Amino acid sequence: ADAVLRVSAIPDEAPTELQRKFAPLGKYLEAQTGMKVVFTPVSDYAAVVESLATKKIDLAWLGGFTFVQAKIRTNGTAIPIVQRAEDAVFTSRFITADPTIKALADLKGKTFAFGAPSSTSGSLMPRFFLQQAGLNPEKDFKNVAFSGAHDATVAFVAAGKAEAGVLNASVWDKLVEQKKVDTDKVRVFATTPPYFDYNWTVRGDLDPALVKKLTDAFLKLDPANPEHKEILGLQRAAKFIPTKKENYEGIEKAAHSAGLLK
Amino acid sequence: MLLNPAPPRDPAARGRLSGALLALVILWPLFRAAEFKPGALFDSSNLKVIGHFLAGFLPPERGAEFLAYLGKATLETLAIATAGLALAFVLAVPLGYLATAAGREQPTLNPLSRSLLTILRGIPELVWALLFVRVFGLGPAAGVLALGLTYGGMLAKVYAEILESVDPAPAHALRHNGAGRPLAILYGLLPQASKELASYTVYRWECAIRASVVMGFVGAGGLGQLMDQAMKMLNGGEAASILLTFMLLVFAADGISGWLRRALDTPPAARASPFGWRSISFLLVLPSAIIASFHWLEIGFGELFTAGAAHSIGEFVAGFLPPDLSSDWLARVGLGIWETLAISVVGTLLAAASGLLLALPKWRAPFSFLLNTLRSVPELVWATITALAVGLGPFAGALALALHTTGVLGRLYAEALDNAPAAPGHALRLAGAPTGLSFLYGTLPGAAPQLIAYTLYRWEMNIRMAAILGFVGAGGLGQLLYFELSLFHHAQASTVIIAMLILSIAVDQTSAWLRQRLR
Amino acid sequence: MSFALDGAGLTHANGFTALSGITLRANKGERIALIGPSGAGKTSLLSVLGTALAPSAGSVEVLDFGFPGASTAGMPSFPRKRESMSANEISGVSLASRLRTRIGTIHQAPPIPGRQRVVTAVLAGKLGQWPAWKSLASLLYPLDVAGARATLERLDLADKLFARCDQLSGGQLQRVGIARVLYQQAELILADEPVSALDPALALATVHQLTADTEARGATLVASLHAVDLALNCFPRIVGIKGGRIAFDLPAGEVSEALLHDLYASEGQTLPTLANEPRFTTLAAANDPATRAACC
Amino acid sequence: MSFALDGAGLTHANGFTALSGITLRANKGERIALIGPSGAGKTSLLSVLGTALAPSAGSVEVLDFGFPGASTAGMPSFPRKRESMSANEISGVSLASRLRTRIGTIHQAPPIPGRQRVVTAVLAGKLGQWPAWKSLASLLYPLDVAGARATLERLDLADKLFARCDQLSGGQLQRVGIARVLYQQAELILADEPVSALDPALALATVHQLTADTEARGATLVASLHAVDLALNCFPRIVGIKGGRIAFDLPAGEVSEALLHDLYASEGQTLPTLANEPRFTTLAAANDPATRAACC
Ligand SMILES: Nc1ncnc2c1ncn2[C@@H]1O[C@H](COP(=O)(O)OP(=O)(O)OP(=O)(O)O)[C@@H](O)[C@H]1O
Ligand SMILES: Nc1ncnc2c1ncn2[C@@H]1O[C@H](COP(=O)(O)OP(=O)(O)OP(=O)(O)O)[C@@H](O)[C@H]1O
Ligand SMILES: [Mg+2]
Ligand SMILES: [Mg+2]
Repeated sequence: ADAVLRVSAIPDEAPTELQRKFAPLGKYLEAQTGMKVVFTPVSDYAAVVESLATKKIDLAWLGGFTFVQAKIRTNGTAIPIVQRAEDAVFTSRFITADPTIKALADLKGKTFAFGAPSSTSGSLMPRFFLQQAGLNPEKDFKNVAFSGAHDATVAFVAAGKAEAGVLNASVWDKLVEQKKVDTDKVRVFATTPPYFDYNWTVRGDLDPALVKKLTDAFLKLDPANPEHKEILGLQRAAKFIPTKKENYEGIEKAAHSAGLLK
Repeated sequence: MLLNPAPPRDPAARGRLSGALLALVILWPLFRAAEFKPGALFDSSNLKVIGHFLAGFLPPERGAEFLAYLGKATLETLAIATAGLALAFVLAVPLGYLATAAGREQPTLNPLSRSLLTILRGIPELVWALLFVRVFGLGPAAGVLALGLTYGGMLAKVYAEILESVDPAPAHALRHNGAGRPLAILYGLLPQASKELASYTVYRWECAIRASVVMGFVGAGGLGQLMDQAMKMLNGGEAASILLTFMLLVFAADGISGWLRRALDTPPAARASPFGWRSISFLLVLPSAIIASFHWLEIGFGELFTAGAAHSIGEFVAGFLPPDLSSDWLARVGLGIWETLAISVVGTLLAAASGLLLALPKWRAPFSFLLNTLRSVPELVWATITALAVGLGPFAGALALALHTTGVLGRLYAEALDNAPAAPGHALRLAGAPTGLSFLYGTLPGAAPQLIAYTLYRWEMNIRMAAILGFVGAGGLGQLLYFELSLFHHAQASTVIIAMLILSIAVDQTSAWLRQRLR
Repeated sequence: MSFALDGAGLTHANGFTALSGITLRANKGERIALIGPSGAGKTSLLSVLGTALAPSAGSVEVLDFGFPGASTAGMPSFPRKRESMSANEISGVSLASRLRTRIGTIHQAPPIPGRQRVVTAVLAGKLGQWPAWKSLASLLYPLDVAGARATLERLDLADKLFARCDQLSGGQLQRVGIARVLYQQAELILADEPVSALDPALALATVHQLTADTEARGATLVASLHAVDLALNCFPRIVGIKGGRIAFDLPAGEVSEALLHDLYASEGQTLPTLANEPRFTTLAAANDPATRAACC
Repeated sequence: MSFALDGAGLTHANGFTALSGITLRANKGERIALIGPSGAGKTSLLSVLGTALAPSAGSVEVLDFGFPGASTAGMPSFPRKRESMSANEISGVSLASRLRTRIGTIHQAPPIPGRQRVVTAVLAGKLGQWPAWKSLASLLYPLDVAGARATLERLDLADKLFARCDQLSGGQLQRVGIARVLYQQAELILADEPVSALDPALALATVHQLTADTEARGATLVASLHAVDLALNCFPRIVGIKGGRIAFDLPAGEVSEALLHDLYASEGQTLPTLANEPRFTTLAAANDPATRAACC
């Protein structure tokens, strides 16, 4: 088949990890669409949006906030097709290794690590909720660092480089599950209210038939099927559900109020 | 005869004193702003943390899967670096020729062509990468082009300054006999500068190997990106393996550079052709390596010259206009400039001092080993270590810059000194002067312009050093830019870029001006 | 006419006046020796003639191209042809470089990169005349080895044809600089102490080569020399320079002991008074036409 | 004894033999002129004496330190003291540099950075003797301006005390190199064509300064000179070098026209035959004791 489906994803985890996670899903999509699927992992959020906006990729795994950015950069043409059941009620976790930090208010004067600046769960939504709690990171924290990725934030906090940090709940749970974090030392002291996060988005001018095929392929994934179960497991999804642009209006508002969108 | 009149006072003394005072007045607040506290380095609890962290590097990761990945990344990196540098070279030769004052009869600061070069290398690689991704999509082409443009600007500038720093008399003599400027440079200056030009080019190739982080932005992978991740995740074992690979490559590059310098220094045989079998084979291997790299990366630049590309690029550039000049934002950028200056000045000064000390000893082996090692470890890794050592903040950033830059400047200094006229220093040693003093009195005056050029140039680079400063929470323009670019706040980003460019142009012009005054 | 200086002056950037009110003209084919004490301005004068420095006062005309005196020191902008320049005349820049290919300069310190080979250094004399491709190719493979060797042979240096210049002795390097200019075949040769590093016999032979070469081609030769005997023996016309001014301008036969004594006497300085000056007194022989003929 | 060469030879890296079988000794306080054609090996011989090059054959002893001949050229490792070296003797390196502070070398091309000021270039002569702090401080503010000026005055150059060396004329720069060595007050002065860029009067005065200085301090002077008259007039002992060997070693009074002629005659080369040699013939006067006294 000549036709190629070009796919990428925001680097909320290590690009190598993304590539590994995507491999079985890619095969599955190849079978479902009859197209060759090429996945390119990148290390910069903006590059994904930029290549979606210039039609250099067809399908992308985006965060809630990245989707809003993509929507704006494509003049509203980008279409979110599916998301994981978990993404409808996504949360971020504030973590620390400092026993004196018990609530958000204790963060005043501490050093703090976000993930990447354009991460929804590692930067935007925590910022929004911090703001609602009356904290302005740039003014109230001693130092703000951007670790660049969620697992890096945990490493920062565990090594004592930052006194507290914030990351997405899903990655935190994974790390705890895989025992990659010492929960005696690093603990969660606050969690944000739920919001809509990640989704799979296609560029607006993709053939509608193909869009339909892709959407169906995702929705067809069934935890009962062992092959599908592996794919879902790697995507850390119970199952995929349809999603729509309106779901992300809340995030867009939060981004405006946190000053991340102009 | 006069009755021994009182010795005249040194007419230069007043200027020197006021210069020294001025430097103090400027440097003092900068050191304060960088939170310069070397004591924190030797804090025992900090040392323990670092020890713990470094212990995590052992043993290096040796899993077959990882090694296979590492091997592929290494090949990719070599190909990317070779292709990128070839592109940079093609750009640098004509641009460097335009920008250099070498071989010109009217000394000039070339504000126009120098600023053009500053813009080429001053626009952050990330911006170039985002621009070219719009044309080429994700993959090596965008990255190689971004690398080629920025490195082209850097090479051109350094070529220009190397040519300016050698003895101009031979070129002038040729011009007075009617030779055109290009030929005067080739016949009069190239023989003097060839060693340094060659070794700087190899050094840039070595940088391109390390700089492949930018390639990760656009999905071209490579070692830099691998290192970036390993460090961010604090995965010591992987980091150690990658570091070892880096060191291997840096030592190899150093070896190539040394070989080239020796080859250029060997008197040719007493026959008409100056070439031996070694130079012939080198001249054959080089183009094949470049062609192979482009081929392997499947790069074609045809797409760049289509109407669609022009439109897409135009759209991207238009997004940056007009820059945000609101007073709020200007104040933030102003603060960023101040922070950046503090960190970069402290980092560069520390590096210049230690680099010079390490460049001096005659017996090179242990010192080049140390310098190579310092240089092999990317800034980001140093930042992780220094952040552990002295805590997040500007001082950690300055230290990280200082450590890596020492490795760079030490090497560049050593080669510039090696290339400086040897006779004056040698004559002083013959008269019994200790090595250090004969260096200061004999060699330094000849090498000073080149040393200053390298130092100011590294300072300019450090001003742009974005990644690590954000990483250690040190703020500065770099972090500001990265943040705003991620958020597609292009108007704000463009203000930051302009601020960076102005700083860079100022540094560049200072460099040119200082060198002209020293002439 | 080969060159004409009219009231030319030269003031350096630091305000030091190296030349003032120099009026000097020479016809095609003349051979002139410049003599004068150290710091008199001989090198400065040759630089002005060679268009390397623009005069800060007065006017200079070299090989029919005129430069007006500029108020600031520095390189001359573009020489202007005396005869009105037609509209489709070649541009000023290439005019300047065309003029310069006709002037050959031998410098006091040979300006040759140490890492260059003798053959390349000599061939460089023709860079202004060769097409670009030939000059470029000569970097890779010297295209006129025979010509370079022939020129070096005239200076007794053919055995060093492929040696690197930093492996030469002082006198050998100086002769490479001379070979380059001989190879260039310039119409006006400006030689700044061309034989200062040579032994007496070789110095004489070398000056002889220079005079014979210029005589044969009808070219003009201006040489500054410290060896007064050499100057008096080999040059028909002697110009004495002192303190940036012309002290005398006479045929060699009319240069007297007293003139020489005045020329080299220090101005009320601490120079030791000498019981007698062995070199001047012994030079009486120089004015004997027989000796002169031996050289030139 | 000041120095002794015994069968010394020097072969360069490219296999060229610049010196062979040189046996030469000098007592303290002697003044020797080296003469010989270009490329004879004068500079090479002075380099060996100045410990700049190790002989590749034979042995060298300078100021009571001996070097054995090495098979490879390059810097001598460390000079060894002739008298057995006691265990608590200072190390070889500092011994070498201590020895070298006692040797002053005037180079054929003045090895002075153009960007340096004259005062600094002169003071650099004492770097080996001054404590480090003084040398360092002198970089910022010259600590012995008076000394530097007094030395420059002897060479008629006091007015250029604070000038930059690249703003000097050729002869002025050469005198700065001489001033440095005079300032150094070395026990053995090796001068390689010290006055090649000076006019006759100044050359004589300068050689006079060198001879007077060494005579006053009982130091030894070895100078290579192209000006034969100067050599014969000012140096009691003349050593002729040709093709890397000693051609003759005689008191000045015994150096004959014929010897000089042989020394400078080219070996079957293309040098033009000269009808007569104006410089040699006119030198008869040099052997007249009255003239000699005028100089030294
Ligand atoms: N580094 C070198 N490598 C090879 N040959 C050399 C080197 N230096 C000098 N020579 C050769 O050794 C010979 C002697 O050189 P030297 O400089 O001693 O001559 P010199 O007597 O001082 O001549 P001059 O009067 O021209 O200065 C010359 O033929 C020269 O070409
Ligand atoms: N770049 C310069 N800046 C200032 N003064 C200079 C410069 N170049 C030369 N001079 C001065 O101009 C005067 C004349 O110099 P010039 O080189 O013409 O002398 P010269 O006659 O060639 O002497 P010499 O025989 O010593 O070579 C000298 O006093 C010198 O110090
Ligand atoms: Mg001169
Ligand atoms: Mg010599």
